Amino acid sequence: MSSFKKNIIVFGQLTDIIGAAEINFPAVGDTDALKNQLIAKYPQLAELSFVIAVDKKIAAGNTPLQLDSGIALLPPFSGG
Amino acid sequence: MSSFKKNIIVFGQLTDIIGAAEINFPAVGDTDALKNQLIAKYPQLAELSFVIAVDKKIAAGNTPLQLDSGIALLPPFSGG
Amino acid sequence: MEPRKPKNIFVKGAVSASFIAESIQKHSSRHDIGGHSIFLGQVRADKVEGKTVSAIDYTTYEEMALEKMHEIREAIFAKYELTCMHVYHSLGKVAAGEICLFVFTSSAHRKPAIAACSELVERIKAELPVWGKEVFDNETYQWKENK
Amino acid sequence: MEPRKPKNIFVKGAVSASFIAESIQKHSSRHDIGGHSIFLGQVRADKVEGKTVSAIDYTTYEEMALEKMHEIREAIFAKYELTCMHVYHSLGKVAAGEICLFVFTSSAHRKPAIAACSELVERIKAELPVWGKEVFDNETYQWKENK
Repeated sequence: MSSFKKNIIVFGQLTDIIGAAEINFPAVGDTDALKNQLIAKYPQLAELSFVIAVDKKIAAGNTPLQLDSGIALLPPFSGG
Repeated sequence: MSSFKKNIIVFGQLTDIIGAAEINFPAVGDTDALKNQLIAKYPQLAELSFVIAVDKKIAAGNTPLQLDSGIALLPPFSGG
Repeated sequence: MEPRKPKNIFVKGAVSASFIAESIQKHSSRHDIGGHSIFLGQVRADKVEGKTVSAIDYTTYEEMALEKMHEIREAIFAKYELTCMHVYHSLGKVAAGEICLFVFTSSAHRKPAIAACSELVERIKAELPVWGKEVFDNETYQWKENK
Repeated sequence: MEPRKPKNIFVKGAVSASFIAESIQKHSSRHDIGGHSIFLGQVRADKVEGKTVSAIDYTTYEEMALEKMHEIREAIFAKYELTCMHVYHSLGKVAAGEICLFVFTSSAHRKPAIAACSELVERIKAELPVWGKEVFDNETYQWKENK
């Protein structure tokens, strides 16, 4: 059912690994579960350091996800 | 005799006290003697912190003066 | 008092020298300013395995970056006695030799301006979700890493 | 190797924003530069006992200042990995709101550029025989003191 899928936005070199700037991914309960399932689907992610932003804040530790949470995958920043 | 007088150049607020940007002053043997004689002639100098430059270097401690030394009186710097 | 609204810091392409000059010029009417500190990031033509970086292509998570920049701005204003603070970061392609980051702080005295500018640059590089893709002269690329 | 010759740092009157822009622009051909740090001193319209500073009139002991600046320049180049260093200081009258000091350092990486610029500003203020006379709006004046 589509209501159990979530849009996840993807940035930087993660777009090369995932092959898109946005993916539709099965909803899970927290950021640790999300990370595990992402790595299961995209094994190259395991080799890269990345963080999950929930509603524009970097998840510090395992963070519960709501159905309406805005989720983004952020590789190390390299601005400036 | 004029050969025993030296030109001394004067900067900043010292020009207000001395009334000129350059003075002709009796030659003396070292910077301590010069300072004493300057203060004797211009008592207001005693109230102001200033240094003597000899050949474009600030005299650190009492410094002997040659007849051909270039002498300048420098009040605290305030550039920038 | 209403909270300050997040300001947009992103500009398309390089920051031009004339834009920097205009920013400086605007501050000549502020007679309480004694010192400005400016940092400019410039794209280097680094060589990697025989290839040369010809440009960096910047992308961002804009909404998050602007929220974070707002937070940094408030913290810097709270910490230092500043009269003004301006930050501009490029998005899209910036060629080698061009300016991609312009950080500008002003204060009555030099020390707060200098310290704030330096801290801003560090925080921008560490905390803003911005990514640089180093594009080589042969059209391949690698993702930039900040040190 | 011949030693570097002392460069003149003094300019008559204020440093203009367009001069700063040209200096920045010139560095776009240097593809080994990753960061520029700039400090600008601006004349403040300070109020003293009801009078307002309208300008600062700068004088120097030029030969000594250029020798000292040369010594500072050599020391900073020896201490930091810089690609370029430029210093301009005004002489004569600079009105409130105008720029009287322009210090500009560039490096492959931000940290040497920022640290060198900051140290240069401190040394210039402390060690260069330059004096500022703060001219008030009623034509009286007082001698500037650096803190």
